[in-house]
Amino acid sequence: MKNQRIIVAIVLLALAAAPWIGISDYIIGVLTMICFYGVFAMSWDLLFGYAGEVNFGPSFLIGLGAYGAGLADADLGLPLPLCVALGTLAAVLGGLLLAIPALRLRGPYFGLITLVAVLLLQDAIVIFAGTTGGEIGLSVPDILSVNATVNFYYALGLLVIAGTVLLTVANSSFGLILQAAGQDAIEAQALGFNVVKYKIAAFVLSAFFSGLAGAMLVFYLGTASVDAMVDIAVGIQVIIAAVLGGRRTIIGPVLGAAFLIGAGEILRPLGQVSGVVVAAVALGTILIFPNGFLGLLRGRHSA
Amino acid sequence: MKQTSKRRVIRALGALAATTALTAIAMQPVRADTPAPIEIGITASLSTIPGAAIANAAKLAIADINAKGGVNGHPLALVIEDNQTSATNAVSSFQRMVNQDHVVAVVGTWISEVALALEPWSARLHMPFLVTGAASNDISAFVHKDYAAHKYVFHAYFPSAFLAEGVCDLAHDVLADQLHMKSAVVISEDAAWTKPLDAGYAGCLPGAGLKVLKEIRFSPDTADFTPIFQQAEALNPDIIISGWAHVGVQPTVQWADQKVPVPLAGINAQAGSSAFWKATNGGTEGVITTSTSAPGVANTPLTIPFTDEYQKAYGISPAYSAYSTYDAILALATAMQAEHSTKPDAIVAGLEKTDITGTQGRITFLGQSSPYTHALRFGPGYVTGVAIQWQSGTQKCIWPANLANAKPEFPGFVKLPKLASAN
Amino acid sequence: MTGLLEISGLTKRFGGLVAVNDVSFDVRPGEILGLIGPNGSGKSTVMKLIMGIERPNAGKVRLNGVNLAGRPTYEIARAGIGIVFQHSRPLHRQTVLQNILLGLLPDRLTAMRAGADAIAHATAIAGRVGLGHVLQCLPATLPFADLRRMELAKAIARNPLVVLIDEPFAGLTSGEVKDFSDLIVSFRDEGRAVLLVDHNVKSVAAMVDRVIALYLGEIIAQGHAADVMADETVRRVYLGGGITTHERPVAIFANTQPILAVKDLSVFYGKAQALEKVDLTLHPGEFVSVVGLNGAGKTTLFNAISGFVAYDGAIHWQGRARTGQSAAAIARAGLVHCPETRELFGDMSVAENIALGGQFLPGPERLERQAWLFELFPILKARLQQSARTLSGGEQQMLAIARALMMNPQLLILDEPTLGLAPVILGQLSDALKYLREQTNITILLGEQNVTFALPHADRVYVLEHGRMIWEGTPTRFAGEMAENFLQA
Amino acid sequence: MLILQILIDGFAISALYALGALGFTLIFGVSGVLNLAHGAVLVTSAMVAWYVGTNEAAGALAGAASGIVAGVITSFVTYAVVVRPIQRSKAIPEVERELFVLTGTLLWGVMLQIGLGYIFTTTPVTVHQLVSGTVNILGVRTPTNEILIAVISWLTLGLLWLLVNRTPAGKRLLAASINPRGLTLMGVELDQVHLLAWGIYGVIAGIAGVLLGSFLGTSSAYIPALTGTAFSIVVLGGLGSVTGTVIAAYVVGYIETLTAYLISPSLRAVPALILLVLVLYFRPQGILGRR
Repeated sequence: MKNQRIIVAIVLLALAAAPWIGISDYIIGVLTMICFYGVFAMSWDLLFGYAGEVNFGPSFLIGLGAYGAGLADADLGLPLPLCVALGTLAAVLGGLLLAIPALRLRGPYFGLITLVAVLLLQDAIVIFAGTTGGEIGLSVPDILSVNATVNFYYALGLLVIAGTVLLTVANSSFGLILQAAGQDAIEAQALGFNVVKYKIAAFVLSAFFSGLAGAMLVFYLGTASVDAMVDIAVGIQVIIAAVLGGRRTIIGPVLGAAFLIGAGEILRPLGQVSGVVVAAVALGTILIFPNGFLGLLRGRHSA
Repeated sequence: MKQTSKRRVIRALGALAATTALTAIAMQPVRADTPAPIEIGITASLSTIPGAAIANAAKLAIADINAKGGVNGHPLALVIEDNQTSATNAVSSFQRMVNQDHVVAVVGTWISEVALALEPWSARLHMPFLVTGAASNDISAFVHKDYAAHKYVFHAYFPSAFLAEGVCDLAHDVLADQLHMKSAVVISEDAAWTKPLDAGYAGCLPGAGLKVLKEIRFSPDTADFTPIFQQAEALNPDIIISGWAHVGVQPTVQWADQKVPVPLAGINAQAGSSAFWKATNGGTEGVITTSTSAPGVANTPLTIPFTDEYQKAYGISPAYSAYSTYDAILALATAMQAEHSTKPDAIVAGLEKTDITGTQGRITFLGQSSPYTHALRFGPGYVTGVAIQWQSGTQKCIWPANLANAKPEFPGFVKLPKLASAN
Repeated sequence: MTGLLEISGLTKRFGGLVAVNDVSFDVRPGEILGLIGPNGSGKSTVMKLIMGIERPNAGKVRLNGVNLAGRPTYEIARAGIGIVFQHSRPLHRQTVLQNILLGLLPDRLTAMRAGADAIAHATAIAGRVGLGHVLQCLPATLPFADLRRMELAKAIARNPLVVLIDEPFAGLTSGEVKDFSDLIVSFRDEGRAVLLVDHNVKSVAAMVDRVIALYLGEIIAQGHAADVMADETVRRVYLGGGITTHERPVAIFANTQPILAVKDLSVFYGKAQALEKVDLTLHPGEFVSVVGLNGAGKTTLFNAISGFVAYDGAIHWQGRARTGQSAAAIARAGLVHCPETRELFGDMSVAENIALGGQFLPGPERLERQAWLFELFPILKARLQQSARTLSGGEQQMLAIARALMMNPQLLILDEPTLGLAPVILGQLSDALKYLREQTNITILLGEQNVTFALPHADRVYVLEHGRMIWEGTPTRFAGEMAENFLQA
Repeated sequence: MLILQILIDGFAISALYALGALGFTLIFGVSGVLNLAHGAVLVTSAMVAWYVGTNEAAGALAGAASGIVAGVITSFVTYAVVVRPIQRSKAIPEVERELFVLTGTLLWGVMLQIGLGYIFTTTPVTVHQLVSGTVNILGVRTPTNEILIAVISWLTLGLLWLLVNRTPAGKRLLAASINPRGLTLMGVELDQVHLLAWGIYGVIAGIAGVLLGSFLGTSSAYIPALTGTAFSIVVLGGLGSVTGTVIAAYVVGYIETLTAYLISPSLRAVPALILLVLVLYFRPQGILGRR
């Protein structure tokens, strides 16, 4: 037990020390993006892996967080922490909005609602371009920091906090009940659990971290834009990261995000083709190892 | 269960660390021993025609400059990053160019969204950034608002407001004077760059002699343009004035298919490319768009050699962004040469003093007093742009008069004002 | 003496079908009440209504005088009712201990870690139901009986006043039945009220205090087990007119080459063994019945023979060993399976269903066969353009058989054709089977739990119990040797 | 006049929507697959039709034919490389097949999208029209191509209807969509039915892609929107219901056209999305869907 904790601590320290061991600012920037996408993917995994809800629109929640915070900063000029809080709040409200149909609809129908939610948000942003900057994006006056290392610590801190909270929740009694609700809602009710309550809580939690990360991402990138935070493609990346890394593990999705972002950067010299390669590797992985990277590591170990 | 989940966490973190290490190793820069070239970063969406044109023109520009001995004895080199039309990708590649490739300046992007996302990074990293195709007014407005921070940004292309002025000049000289047109309907894609454009149109078209009957804006992902053309046609305008960049092929093709009897002029950015004829199956016959330069038209002595060279190298005529990119790199090289430095502030100082002849015209950047600080100076004697019209598969220049190599001609289904036919 | 659980006027309609009609009864503390009835009589629906999984159209469910009807399931569970579903519903990704622990957790979002006492409690419950040795196993690795034990454990975890148990003994060996009976009796001895649902009175007779017999959604008899068993209505529902046998001499078939020979057939579902070294032989033209209770393995056996589930062992079809053929190829070869679920094309018309059965026949032969089938089942001709979904249960069964016969079968497997059908329909089906046996040379393999239906046409009978063939012989011998097991309703 | 205009304009676009969504609903009905690479199949056909029709001396007709062939090939590759391996995989739990098919086809669609963008650039192109010119219908000037598109769409719809309802192979498709196990019991190999379904899907998607490309233009950048529109229409009509899909296509097509004419072209997509949300909330199975 003690040894294991030490290993966890060492890996985290190694990450935290990354800026000090001669790694360039650019790689720090890549690691920062990995942290943000890691949080997105983890939050999605809580909904899918535990609550059993396939949310095709993680970028709805991310986008609400991002634009909530961005608008608060650009149009209202509120202080940055307050903006992040408002963005997160917007995402949580969005999560509640999604939870209502989720409790009524199954499978593809709920999936579609989440997709439509993204499209409507996107349309709203374009229609109210005067306020939101439309498809060009919304530039915000404030940023977290100009220093790559500081930004990285913000992102790493977010990843550690979100990871700790989500893992704790997933492994808690709440997580067990949530899994029961996701796998067999009737059985969970027959055992005396108000399934609705747990699912709503899961949506709120997932939306909270998606929105928080989305809001912080705005102040990292210095801009809120449809194609970086709302587009369906962003949601697809998040889902693929989670499935690729190993769904239902919370940690796995972070690995998936690291792969997607890392591989994308390494293959960048290939230009457009890099996207095909990354998608092909991801497709191959889910076909051959459906449990993702984490499943692969676990499987090899036990074999 | 506790055991397994703990172990899972640890293995996951191990894997994460390994991925990180691999990423780090793979990304360590490999430096050659040759005399250090001056690196210039290019950011463009290479799968779009204007994006590819940016990279192509940049290659020609540094080849030309290096052939003349480079800058202060150093050759120029390019780091070309495909931003894949994504602000996120653009930001990370911008960081990579600055922090890893140690470029002295970044040039490119025809997409306002990308340009605006990069602007804060240019400010934070003190990295000269020359935008060579995007048109948002905000690009230079931000420089004006916070000069100290944003002075590293140069808008080496026109803000929408200037684009509107160009169209109005065309409207005055050709549409109103030559063709006796009196009324127009403005049809623009709903994008932030067209807001100031439409405002510009509304302000200057009446002065040019065209009454604006209506402004129609449509969503950039509109597929069926029939309702829009119908609405316009019902008002019996003499001309439709366009404001299109993200769309182009579809409205043009549908305009031709539906034989909309009203001619089409204005900004139709995609129509500036020679590939547009094939993309529209010839539907673009008779379409007029403003552009900075046109093939076969000598804005300056540099224009035709550049166009020919480009055509020879890439088998396609340069898109509008090619001209602005070529000129921007020329200006950048001149600035570095003049200041004997590649330091950001020196480059900014040099660029602010830019006064060169480029492919588009005389290139200078507006000063702090202008609300469009660091934007390309527009107007007679500087860069005015040209109007091209597609005629039988080629782009002809119909304006300004001193550069024109053809008279306006329209397909049979287009109805012109009566006086014009009498002409 | 008033009931702990009082049911009054409970009614549930599904569309036009009245599944439960004005049912009222009480269960008292420290009592086991048996709720029996043949398949489709509404027993399971009554349980779901009590538990709030289905909402009753009318009626009351009172626990200690408080009406719970219409309340959400979780409130009913919290109020003190636990349920064991007919089919196990484990959480597949959680261990046995976690599954049981779940039942002990509070319904609070802030519940973070289950305390040591909760784990100890869950462990104790697991030990009580006999799962002490598999606490850390995943459900998929457990044998069937252990899954059922886990269901019992979950149901009593919250210490409920009332326990509802649906079909506790289905698929269990006699040793396991004893264990389970003891456990259920111990629930009663703790003062709980137990409502036990079973389709077979015999299996619960020894432990129940009272029995209620349900048929077509209504109570037809209640009282002590012996009285209910003796009740005339109940006997008629369960036994029909009593056993008759008409087997043909074994010698007729003995010398022919078997059309189907099954040897040492075993089937596993995960770790659970559904069939264990089953042998079965059919001769051309023979009519053979396989009888066995729910969960004995009849359907699994038929699915293995028709290629729907993987198996160990050998199957010889028309003298040749069968290897690797698809289920569809097996069907085209003349081994046609008419499953208990009927598998009709619900949204297609009767004519289309029949046409799909005869799709591989040449045109003229198809018409001829169709005409013959309309003689056998005249009602189908009248319903030709009606969609299969809208037919009555009996008509659907006839259509399923007719569709199978269109396939020109050498061997026709009929699985539980009487399931959920009214007695009057059984007569018609019985006539059809008689005709098929006497007028055609189709070999028939009939699976039934309704012995009175299975025996009259059979030339030979197999008895399947807990996945094993325990008996084989003529119907007449069956009447003497085995019938008691099945008849003591 | 305006009403007539809306009627005519909406009719063609709706017919195209119906055709575009039809293949999607067919594959879902027969094999339960939501093919999120649908838009990519459409655009692949259109791109090939454009390339052959413009670049070779082949002409528009040969271009259209190559586009349809490309649709069929892409369809089979989608089935063979992505869908079938997932359906056959023993490592993927039954309950999660759906998610894996969705993720797998999504990734495949992304690969096609980027690949097409790389080969043909993302700048839109227009497939060569089979006919040009306009016709005056009661005073409304209508492109002949638009009329042809509506006619071909309805012909394809009609042929599909005949195929499904009047031929043995079609009956099998229908039966497979209702009860696959029942069809196996009738001696029909489901694999063959699935191959047939993907073949028909390829043809329909090919035709739809080529027509879309000639009416509205095509680009790899349109892929997500096309998939999204098809998905919305299919869900609105009821998953797996062909008639529902056609009705929903007309509802969406006309709502969009009405919005564009009477309210604002820039709000074109919004009312249909809101309608979709309302339908999903109040009648999740869609207009003609079964639960």
